[in-house]
Amino acid sequence: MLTALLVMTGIAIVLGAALGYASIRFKVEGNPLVEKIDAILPQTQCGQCGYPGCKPYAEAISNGEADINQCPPGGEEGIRKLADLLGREFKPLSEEHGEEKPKSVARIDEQLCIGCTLCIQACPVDAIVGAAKHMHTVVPALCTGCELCVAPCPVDCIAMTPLPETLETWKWKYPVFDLRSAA
Amino acid sequence: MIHSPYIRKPASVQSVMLAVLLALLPGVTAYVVQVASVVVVNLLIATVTALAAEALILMLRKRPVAPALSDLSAVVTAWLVVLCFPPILPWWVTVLGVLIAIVAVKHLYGGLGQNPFNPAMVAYCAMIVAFPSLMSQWPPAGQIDFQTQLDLVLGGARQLDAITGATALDAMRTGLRTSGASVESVLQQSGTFGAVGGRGWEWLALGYFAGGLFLLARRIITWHMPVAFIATLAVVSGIFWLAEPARFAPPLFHLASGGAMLAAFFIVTDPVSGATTPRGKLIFAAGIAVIAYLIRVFGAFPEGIAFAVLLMNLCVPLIDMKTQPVVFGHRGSRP
Amino acid sequence: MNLQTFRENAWNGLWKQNTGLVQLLGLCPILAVSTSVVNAVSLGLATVVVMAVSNFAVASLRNFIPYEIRIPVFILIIAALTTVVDLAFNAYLHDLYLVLGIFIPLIVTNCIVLARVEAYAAKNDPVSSTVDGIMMGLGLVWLLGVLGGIRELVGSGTLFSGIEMLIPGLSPLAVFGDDYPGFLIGVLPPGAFFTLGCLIALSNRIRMRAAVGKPARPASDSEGAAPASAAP
Amino acid sequence: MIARLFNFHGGVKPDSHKNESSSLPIAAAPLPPRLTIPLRQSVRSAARCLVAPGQRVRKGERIGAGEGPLGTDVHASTSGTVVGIAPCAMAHASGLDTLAVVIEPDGKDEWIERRAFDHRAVSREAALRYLSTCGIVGMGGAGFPTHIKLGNGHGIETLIINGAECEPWITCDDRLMRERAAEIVSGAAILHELIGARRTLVGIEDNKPEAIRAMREAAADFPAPVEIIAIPTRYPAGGEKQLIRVLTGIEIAHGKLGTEFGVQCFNVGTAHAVHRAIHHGEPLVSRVVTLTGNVSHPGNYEVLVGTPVETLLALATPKPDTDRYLMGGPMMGITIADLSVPIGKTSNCIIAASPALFPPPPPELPCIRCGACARACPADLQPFELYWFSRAKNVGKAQEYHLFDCIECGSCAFVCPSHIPLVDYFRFSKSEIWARERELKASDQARERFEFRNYRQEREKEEKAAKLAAKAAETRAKLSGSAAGTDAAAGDDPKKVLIAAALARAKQQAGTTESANTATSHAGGPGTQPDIASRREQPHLHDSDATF
Amino acid sequence: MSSYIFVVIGAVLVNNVVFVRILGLCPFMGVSKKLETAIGMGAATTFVLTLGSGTSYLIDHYLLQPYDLAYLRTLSFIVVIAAIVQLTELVIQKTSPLLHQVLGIYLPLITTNCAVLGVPLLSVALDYNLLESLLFGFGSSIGFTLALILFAGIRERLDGADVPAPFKGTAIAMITAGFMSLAFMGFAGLDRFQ
Amino acid sequence: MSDRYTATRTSLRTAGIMIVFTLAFTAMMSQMYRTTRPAIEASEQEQKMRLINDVLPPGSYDNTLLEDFVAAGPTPELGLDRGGRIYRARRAGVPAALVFEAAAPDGYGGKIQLVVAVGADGRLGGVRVTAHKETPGLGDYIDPRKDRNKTQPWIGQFAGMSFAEVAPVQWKVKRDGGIFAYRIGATISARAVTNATGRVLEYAAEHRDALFAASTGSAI
Ligand SMILES: Cc1cc2nc3c(=O)[nH]c(=O)nc-3n(C[C@H](O)[C@H](O)[C@H](O)COP(=O)(O)O)c2cc1C
Ligand SMILES: Cc1cc2nc3c(=O)[nH]c(=O)nc-3n(C[C@H](O)[C@H](O)[C@H](O)COP(=O)(O)O)c2cc1C
Ligand SMILES: Cc1cc2nc3c(=O)[nH]c(=O)nc-3n(C[C@H](O)[C@H](O)[C@H](O)COP(=O)(O)O)c2cc1C
Ligand SMILES: Cc1cc2nc3c(=O)[nH]c(=O)nc-3n(C[C@H](O)[C@H](O)[C@H](O)CO)c2cc1C
Ligand code: SF4
Ligand code: SF4
Ligand code: SF4
Ligand code: SF4
Ligand code: FES
Repeated sequence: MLTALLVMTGIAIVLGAALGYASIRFKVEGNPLVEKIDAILPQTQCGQCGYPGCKPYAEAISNGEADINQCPPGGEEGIRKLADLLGREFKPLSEEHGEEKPKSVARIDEQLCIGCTLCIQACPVDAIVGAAKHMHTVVPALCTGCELCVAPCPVDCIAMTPLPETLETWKWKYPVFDLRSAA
Repeated sequence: MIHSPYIRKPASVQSVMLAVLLALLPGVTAYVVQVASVVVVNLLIATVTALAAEALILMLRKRPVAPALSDLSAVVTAWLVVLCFPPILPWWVTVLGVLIAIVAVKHLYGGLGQNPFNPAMVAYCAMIVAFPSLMSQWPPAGQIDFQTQLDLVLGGARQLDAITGATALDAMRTGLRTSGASVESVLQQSGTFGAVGGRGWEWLALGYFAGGLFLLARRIITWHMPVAFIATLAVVSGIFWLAEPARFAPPLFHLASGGAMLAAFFIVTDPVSGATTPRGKLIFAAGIAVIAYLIRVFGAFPEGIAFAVLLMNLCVPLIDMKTQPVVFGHRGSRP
Repeated sequence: MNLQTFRENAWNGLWKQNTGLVQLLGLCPILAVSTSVVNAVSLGLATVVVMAVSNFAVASLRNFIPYEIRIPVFILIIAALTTVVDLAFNAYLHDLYLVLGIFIPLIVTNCIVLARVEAYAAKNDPVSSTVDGIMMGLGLVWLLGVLGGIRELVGSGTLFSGIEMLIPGLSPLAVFGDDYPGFLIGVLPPGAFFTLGCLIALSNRIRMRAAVGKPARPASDSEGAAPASAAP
Repeated sequence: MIARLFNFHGGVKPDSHKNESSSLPIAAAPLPPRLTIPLRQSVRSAARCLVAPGQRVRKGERIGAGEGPLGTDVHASTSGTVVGIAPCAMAHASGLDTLAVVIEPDGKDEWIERRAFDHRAVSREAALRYLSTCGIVGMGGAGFPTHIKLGNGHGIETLIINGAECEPWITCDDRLMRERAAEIVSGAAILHELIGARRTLVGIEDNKPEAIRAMREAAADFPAPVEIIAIPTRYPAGGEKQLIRVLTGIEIAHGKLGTEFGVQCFNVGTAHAVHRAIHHGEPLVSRVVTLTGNVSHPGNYEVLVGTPVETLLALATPKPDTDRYLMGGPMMGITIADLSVPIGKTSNCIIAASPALFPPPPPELPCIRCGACARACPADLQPFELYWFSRAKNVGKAQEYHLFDCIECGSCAFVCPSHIPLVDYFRFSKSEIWARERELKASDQARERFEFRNYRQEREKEEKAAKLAAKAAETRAKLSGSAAGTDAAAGDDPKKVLIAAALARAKQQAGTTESANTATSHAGGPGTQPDIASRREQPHLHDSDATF
Repeated sequence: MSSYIFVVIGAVLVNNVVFVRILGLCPFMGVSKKLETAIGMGAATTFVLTLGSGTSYLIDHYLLQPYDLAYLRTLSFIVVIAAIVQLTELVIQKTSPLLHQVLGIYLPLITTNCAVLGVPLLSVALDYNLLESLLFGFGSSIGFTLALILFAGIRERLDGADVPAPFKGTAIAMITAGFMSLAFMGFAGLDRFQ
Repeated sequence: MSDRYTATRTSLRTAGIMIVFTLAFTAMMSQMYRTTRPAIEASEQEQKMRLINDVLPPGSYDNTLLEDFVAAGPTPELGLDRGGRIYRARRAGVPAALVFEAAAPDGYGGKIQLVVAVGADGRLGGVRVTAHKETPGLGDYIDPRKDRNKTQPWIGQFAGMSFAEVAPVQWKVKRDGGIFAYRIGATISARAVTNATGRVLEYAAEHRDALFAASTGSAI
């Protein structure tokens, strides 16, 4: 009994001390992973993921608090990339966080706009220009389509319009697999 | 909508597989004439099983059946299964083997073209592991009449020891390992040997060789795999043989016996599960030859090619990845 | 510990988070020991004991364990308990001990034990941790039973071989008769992988069906146990 | 002097089908009732419209001014009246619309005043600008502006004139070389001078002996060092990189242009157009188009740019079983969805397709990794790997396997025994990658703007808080002014103390606002969810009183 | 000398930890989705296992056996290994945070990678000396890494395969592992030849 | 300075906790070990006796077999490379039989552990397999508990055999030209056991007298 206790105590002392020292010596600060995750997120800043913007969501993923399938604008592709980065299994977009939509931009009906500036305050990327009491417009090239400006508008003059296909954005379709389309 | 190109060469999977079946015919003929005519019955059983299994699975998966059946790849697999198995197996072993090949190996991975392992070889490995005794009972070439063979295949009594003999490889192994005989004495002593390989079996090797040349001529296979396989097997066995001629059989023996020729042209060359780049093909085939030799000579199984093929199948993704040919315009940009 | 948590723990352990089917933890004993029903279930039960006790122990002591050395301490606890179980079996259930042989010490490295300790017991109260341990263990037991049954049946055509050593007087069933040639792959390592793969696929299919059928998760855990009752 | 020829990997030999259309001389296509001249001549740039409806134009008159560095001018191809500026379908796989000038010909086909241009008399730059104003773009496929490709006038060792015409069915370059060899050689000589090349090679596939003979004769008569070389017939020998490889042995490295290796390549049609522009002062308003396939009268026609395909087709009388029309060759061409598509500067061929001539592909089977495609690929790619990744939508991996070295020649799909539309998968992956790059750019921009906005808000808030605090401190200091005299003894400067106090308060305040403010709170977790909800659902209640 | 070689060959191929001894399967299944992570995990395991084998030998040989404490074997081995793992974790976390994130829960789970305990226990059972124990530990972990890397290569390729829905993911991976272990059976006997 | 201070402190603290846990659990295990040791030893003895009784009828000797043994060092003839015990059965002080711990090194799956009883007259009392790694369902018929032929287990054929009946050159499986049965498909296992028993018999014949003469517990 005594030898057993002595032997195990000896082992425990050595290991405990080594670990305790290492935990101080190799303490980690900061988390470069967040940047990597953030780079994958679409930066729409829409909050559909349940976090106030993409960066907080990235932090949450990195801390293991959030799952990787909560960002609808990033879509399946985004989830796939996250799964890849984190070595996890791909999973479809979580339903409670919304669905993937075609990319749209906000458009302000200039006839109705009363210039209340509420939408300017809501827009996370400063894509709306206009001064108080004056008509506002969305700069389509800057708009991320987050829809955050839609709700605040007191006169409902903001509508989301899907982006039309242009020669620059036209894509070849996925070849149809006529043989095995049935899953 | 159909996009360019709008014209195609008149090639099809069906024609490729048909060519493979045709190329097998000389070997099969030699088999029937020299060794055991019952192999025809086995081929029939296997073909029917393969097609039925494939049809069933496709129906279960709600996929169109006709195109997949008519591509004949299942028939190629079935035939290769039969040609690797001993001919006097009870029919249900053949059926089981083909089912493993078609269902477990080919269709679990999604069917034609997607299986990372060679279906016929998995079937062989599975069966030799499961039924080692049945799978090592080979008839002496051309000494049993068709009726007896048929009885053996379709059931009925099996007085095995009386009928079966060792294959050349097996006899060589047992001789060298347990009775301490020398290569020469084994070759002389046994009644089942011809000059090379087993008596009668070398005709099969020749038949497969001829079929292989046909495939080469039709450009269905490239030279890389057969050449690398044969050359490596010859070199490796040659080295051992030269070092100790009494303990190790000569290269010609290794090339002509077992499934070496069948493997060189029909099995190693399976496009689906093998390496695809030119350099990769050389490595793949050479790897099979080396492992097969080691298993034959030092391992626990009489014929190592099937395991060697599976083992190299495992390496295919890595081989392919590491041997990508230099793309046009990238010469010099790579070490 | 109320009924709700109990149900949740049970459902998780037996089906939803089943170690072998979903979490893919503790695979080694699952695959290695399932050559026969008797081996499989016996070891499963030994694991249940270790899991329950270690979950209880860790949950009770969790506030005294510093983060840096949590893993060594957990392992210490598990290893000690395993050794205790091992010694106890050896002394008082010697026949059973002989059947299980080297597999008992391997419970230590069964990662499901540590995983549950880390993931559950370290964060929850002792009672529900114990329940969690038992349920996770039982999830393992039924899976082991089914797996062992299939492999034994396929591999040698029998069921419950070795039962006479556990319960003297009983004898194994030769299900396929004495002529069954034995599809040896069943009891060899490849057979273990195939069988578990097929069971996972089967469970996926059931889960897929369930997902299509009803959106919410089933309230009762009897369904989770259904496959277990399907075991012979 | 017989040059040593080099080889390129792969390639295929489809039936050439050249005889159908190559026997008759080039005929001029009659004036169509309407010309639709797209302002956008390629994907790269669109011209600015210079005319208005109702305006009368003459043949060769500028109607569009090139925009941007890659723009070239657009000209009226005949005289007549502008009847509209309207969208028209483009000769592009997308079938998308683009703006076009619609001209109703007056039938006079009246040229603007044409004057030969002496490129030797002016600077190189002026000459290039002149070519640009003549709307000269590559007629071999991509329609890239020739003046850009002529570069800076040095460093080019070899000029290559591409007369390979490797695609089946097409014979427009063949006929052009047979009939207008001298003009081509003259154009080549001009290009030669402008680019400052040391030698000029014309590569022609050896299945066009007449063209080779005609060109050799023309070159022999010509003072400039233009050499005509017959190259083996193997598709895609006319691909720029392949032709360069065959003629010079040079392999253009990935991502590099021919110019960096001292070679540049032009189509024979381009050379011809350059000759017309320099020696005759004619902008590029017409080209030779092959009409062939399932038609009763195949042949080559000189066609005005802007002629709708349907009017043109009438000349060849398509047979009744024709089911669709292809523009370009059968290996790389596109299906024309809308027959009102106008002929452009790069439209070399219209093929009437019938199920008999171009049978629909048999059903696609899975790839059996037979490697036939890899053996056929002129870019030394492993198409089946690209296909495997593209099919799994793993485009990143496809890119790693050099997807972008694929020239979409179609050789792989041509040989595939499984009838897989390989090129379609590659095009899909490529456009997917481009789209992702666009999205990445957009998201980077969004991140920057978002972060800047946060920073700005933070700063504004701090400034405001500091101001408030300072004010408060000031008033307090004023209130206790007399008593504070001794208090401030510790500090040597009373002002400093004030500021310190203000800062401390500001900090405190900032701290409290931050935790209350959703937009700047960085904490994740469940605690923020209600904030989010409020931000999304009824932000105006909150936001109006937030310190934004 | 050659017996040392056979120890390694035996550990890497013939009695591969994963396919024959059926140890270390959880990380084998969990960390084999991508080649890079597989390599990372393999390296981490190799480090821990080799070190662990050596240390375990020393503890067994100089502490447990002399004092007749064989019943402490499991405990002392696993504690030592756990400590080594945790040390490795701390170091990796500092030096390669991405690897740390990617290896995720598997780093602490190296401790319960049965191979890490199983191999030292086996080498005691096989009565190996110090060098043999080290070689056995090293060989086993190389065998583990090999299995992991080959498996990852195949799984990457399987991404594009049209696997029947219920088999997608882990089921087909498990079956693939079965074929791999079948293939490895081919090595049987190669560590015993004369 | 403070960094080092906390480092040392933390190390000490964690080490302390670690020690407490270790002590507690080690004590628990030690206690368990102590409590169970007698029971375990008894069970092991019983197990051993059961095995020996399988190969040697309990009535054929009257000494306390387990205490009357010779320790064999590494003996290749017996397949022992780490040594083992040889028990001596006596009846009324007269040598009755030897019970060998032996091993067949060349089984299909590695070593096959055996107990072999050899009568004083050179007859095999019986052979049992105590541990093996032969393929279940194939090579494991050498263990009578796994043998499907329960009435006449394969291993039973050795009982009563001696070199008097079977010449040493015939002491082989039939396939190798001997007289012993084997199961097709698993010759290797049968061969290993057969050859090993043969070697034990030879060894017994050679060393019988020395073995019986040696003092108990001594090593040879
Ligand atoms: C984006 C882009 C930039 C190019 N820049 C140049 C250039 O700077 N100089 C040049 O000589 N050619 C340039 N080229 C032309 C190409 O080298 C090539 O000749 C042209 O795209 C015709 O290709 P084709 O083979 O597809 O018809 C450029 C092409 C593209 C698409
Ligand atoms: C596969 C392929 C085949 C081609 N074949 C020809 C051809 O036969 N003749 C030709 O002039 N250009 C052909 N081209 C286009 C040339 O690559 C190149 O763009 C052209 O010769 C450049 O001249 P340009 O700028 O005058 O058009 C082909 C391109 C590709 C990708
Ligand atoms: C997976 C596998 C396991 C085997 N296990 C054993 C075994 O445990 N015992 C045995 O004697 N032979 C075993 N063998 C068979 C031997 O390799 C060898 O073929 C056989 O012993 C020769 O017997 P035969 O001459 O009667 O065919 C096994 C074979 C395989 C493929
Ligand atoms: C040259 C050639 C060799 C083949 N070899 C095999 C083979 O060894 N085993 C097999 O199952 N199928 C073989 N096949 C058939 C086919 O590729 C096989 O069924 C696929 O592996 C199924 O996906 C071969 C086909 C060709 C064209
Ligand atoms: S849902 Fe996506 S885009 Fe929207 S804030 Fe969250 S991470 Fe950003
Ligand atoms: S304009 Fe509206 S939709 Fe567009 S980014 Fe701003 S808030 Fe979002
Ligand atoms: S030619 Fe077709 S079937 Fe053959 S490898 Fe290429 S893509 Fe696959
Ligand atoms: S289309 Fe691309 S991949 Fe196919 S042959 Fe041509 S270059 Fe190669
Ligand atoms: S149980 Fe062995 S690694 Fe998990």
